[in-house]
Amino acid sequence: MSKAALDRLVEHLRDGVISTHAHRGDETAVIDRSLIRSACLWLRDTEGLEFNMLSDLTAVDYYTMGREPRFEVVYHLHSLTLKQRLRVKVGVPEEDPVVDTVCDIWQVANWCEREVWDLYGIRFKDHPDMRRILMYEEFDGHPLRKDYPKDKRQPLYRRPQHEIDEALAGRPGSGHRPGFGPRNLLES
Amino acid sequence: MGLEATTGRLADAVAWARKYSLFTYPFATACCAMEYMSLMGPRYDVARYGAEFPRFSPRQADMLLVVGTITERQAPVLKRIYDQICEPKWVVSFGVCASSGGFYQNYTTLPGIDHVIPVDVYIPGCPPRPEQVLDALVMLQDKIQRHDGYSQRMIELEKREAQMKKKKKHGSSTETSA
Amino acid sequence: MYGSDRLRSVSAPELDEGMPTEEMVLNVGPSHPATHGTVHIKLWLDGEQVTGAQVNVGYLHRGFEKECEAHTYGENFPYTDRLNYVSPMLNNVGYALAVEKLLGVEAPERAQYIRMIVGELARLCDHLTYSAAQVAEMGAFTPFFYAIKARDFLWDILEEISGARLTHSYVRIGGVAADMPDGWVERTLATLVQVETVIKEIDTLMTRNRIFMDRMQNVAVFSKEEAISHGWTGPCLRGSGVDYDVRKDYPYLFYDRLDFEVPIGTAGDNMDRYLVRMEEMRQSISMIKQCFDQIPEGDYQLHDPRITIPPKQQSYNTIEGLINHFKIVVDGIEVPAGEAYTYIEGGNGELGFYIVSDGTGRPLKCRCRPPCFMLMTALEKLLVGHMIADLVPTFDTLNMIGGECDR
Amino acid sequence: MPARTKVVTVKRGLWENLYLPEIVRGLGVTLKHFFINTLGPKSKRQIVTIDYPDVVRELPERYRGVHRLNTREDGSVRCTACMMCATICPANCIHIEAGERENPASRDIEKFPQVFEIDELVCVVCGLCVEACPCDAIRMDTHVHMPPVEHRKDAVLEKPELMSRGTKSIAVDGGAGPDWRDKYTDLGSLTQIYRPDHIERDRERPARR
Repeated sequence: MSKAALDRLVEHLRDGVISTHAHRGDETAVIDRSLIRSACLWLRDTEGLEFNMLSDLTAVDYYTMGREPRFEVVYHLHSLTLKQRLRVKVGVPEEDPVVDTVCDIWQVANWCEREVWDLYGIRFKDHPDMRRILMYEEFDGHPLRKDYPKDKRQPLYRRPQHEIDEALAGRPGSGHRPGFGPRNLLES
Repeated sequence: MGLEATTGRLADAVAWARKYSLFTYPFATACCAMEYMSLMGPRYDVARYGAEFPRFSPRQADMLLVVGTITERQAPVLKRIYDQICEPKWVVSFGVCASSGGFYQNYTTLPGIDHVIPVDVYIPGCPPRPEQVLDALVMLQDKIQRHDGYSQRMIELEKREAQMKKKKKHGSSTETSA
Repeated sequence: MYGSDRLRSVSAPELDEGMPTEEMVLNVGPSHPATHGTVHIKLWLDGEQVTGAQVNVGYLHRGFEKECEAHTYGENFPYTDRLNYVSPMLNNVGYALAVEKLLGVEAPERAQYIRMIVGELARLCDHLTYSAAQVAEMGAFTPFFYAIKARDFLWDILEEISGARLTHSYVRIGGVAADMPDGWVERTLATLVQVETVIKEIDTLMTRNRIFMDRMQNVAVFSKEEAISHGWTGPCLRGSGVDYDVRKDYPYLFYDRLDFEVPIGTAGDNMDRYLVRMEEMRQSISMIKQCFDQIPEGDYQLHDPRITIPPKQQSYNTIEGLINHFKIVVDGIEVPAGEAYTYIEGGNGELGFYIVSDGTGRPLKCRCRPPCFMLMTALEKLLVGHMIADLVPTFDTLNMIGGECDR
Repeated sequence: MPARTKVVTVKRGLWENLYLPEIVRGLGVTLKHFFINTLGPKSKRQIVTIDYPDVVRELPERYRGVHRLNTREDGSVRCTACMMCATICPANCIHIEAGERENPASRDIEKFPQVFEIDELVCVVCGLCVEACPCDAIRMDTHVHMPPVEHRKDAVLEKPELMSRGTKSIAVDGGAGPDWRDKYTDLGSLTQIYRPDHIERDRERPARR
């Protein structure tokens, strides 16, 4: 991570930077949501910063901590030429979960943003292909949100319940179909 | 009596042939596929059991080996592949994730493939050692020789049902004629 | 002159212009022999030429992050094992380093060396599996057997130290689970000799074979700039000619004490990605040997009652030890609130773990930066313009691991 | 300082374009294996195939196999139903129902598991339960792997079966007694490494006297 890059970002955005910290040596800037696109472009193209790689893009849900805004979208930037890193975060409120896309700045953001939409329900404005990526289209809800129960299942296909019951009970000789077995054969 | 003995023998012979020439369809999805590679490899050499070559077309296979985690998204795919395999067919659930979901007890993982298709042999282990898989193969071979297995039982049942219907029809027709 | 060219030269001119061609859509997967794991590739074809591709991943999404949030830091090791299941040790190491960074502690020197050794062994396994799959799917089955044989030897070694063939769960926060067993070093060195022979054999069989070269060279060329924009790391990025290696650029553990070279390619085609991996295996072997030379005596685990379970003798016999033991098992390791991102060189590239802690024993967020997810973003681009048969080698060189890509 | 990077590349020349020489070279490798393994001297043969189930490979010391429950000297189960293993298990495959002993002796343990079940079809063999056990009751060093089953319920191992797989324990019954501080003077120093074999030695010592 890089202290100098953080200082330059603060200098450049001034009021746009909401807070900064360097916990465990990771320089982080929380910036205003509306500025993310221009800031990313600037960070990529300015000499001396040259963050040409987006290492990672993800989101965090602070629902359980009761923080406002609820979500944070986290960008891990990396400069391959200057060997420096920077973490940029934007807060996203629950009522209006929209952030500007950066997928034309770094190509990789395309899928990463789709993943964040899929798992957290944060939309990215002007994204060319905002589909689910990890879950299926029929899935209802966003599973990594803290208020989505971990074991709430939404099956796409299931056998009839009685067949599952018998398979799980594993009655030897009974087979999986109801009424199967020597006695039934004799009766019929 | 003589005919029955002959057909019984024949059925046994067919079963014997089947059990030593299992054609596998490996539905390999996750970690267990690594152990499956090992099973195919020179050390454990599944070829010794006649289940040598994986068939990647369900139409040519008679044993579905579900290797690895099946998610809710994959369940319909698995079901379709199972349906495409010709009768008789056997299903082996390879590893904990396929058998019961293992420690993925969450929104996306299927709690065992028996929620989707019937299973003949379960192999525990995460992933199972190739030895365990070979044990399971022997177990399945026994099962085949016994004419056991879900799909075989289904065939048998359908045959008998058809026979009964025939008999009934026949019986009723004779009654009316009498 | 075969195929379409030949047809053109002998046929009537109307064939040339007016052949009515219809775009065909071909679905590859989700269960297909040439896809490791399950991925769905939809191809739009003009004859044999790929005109468009759409890659759908996510068939193996197992909810890694959700599971991690529900378990304590110590319990999460088995889950990390199953991320990149070809090199589980590296995931273990990456996750342990991330938690240690948040805790602000460092494992003892010996533990770090052991981590390096098992990590490099895991990398060897990863690349051997890659080359096995690569050549087997291109029709050469013999090297597949050789590579799997070598990998089995390595698994024996890893099983001996960790207790499991594949899903080791060996690394712990603040060290490793157990010290190296007696005689393990000698057996490892003996195994490495065998592995080296196998690598040489695969090299002889494949690398300069004309069929192999025809299918690998100048296929799926990816430029430096595009690779960086797509977030590529690891052997694939190095194949495109960027010398970025986390072990060299941001040395973690004690990689700065080792002497090794970073292999890079020139063209950025399939062949380069294959060659880089082959060379990396040789470098890994030399690294393991250096580690054995340098490894110091000492402890294999931190002895901090807040981080590690106390030695068995204490929990069996003393009440203090027992209380520490219960505390760690029930509540987990209490990690101070904050966030940390660590990255190591995984089998496929920069394997990052971004952990946010709220001060309890369970992570608020445990994100894995999956290197092959980033690689897969480029697959659509790589396929377009090539023949349909090029799908298999191209997809293989990306070495997509379902568990890591979809988590 | 050696070079930082190494360029890997394969040049395509006449040799590669001729196609045959490389095929012959490749055949050389496979034929070498063939002849050494069939005609070569026994010491040089490298046949790695294991004739399982006729030949069973010896598993390493640390291999995690099927669980077992340790017993005390009197044959009762060592487990005290403290639920540590069930708590740490990421797969929740351990089910314990605690019961109370009827007449606990003065220094005896009061609780024991009435029901102790492990569903091996859910267990992911991570070994965390062994690490979490504070009284050396559960172990996985049986060197046996779980056999495959035909029905899901067959994979649930119950207490008698778990106890039948060996009884060796390394822990000292009821702790080291009231004078443990004198016995284990080095317990205070936290840097001491306690491997199982150390403890084994400690345990054997008083018996020999």
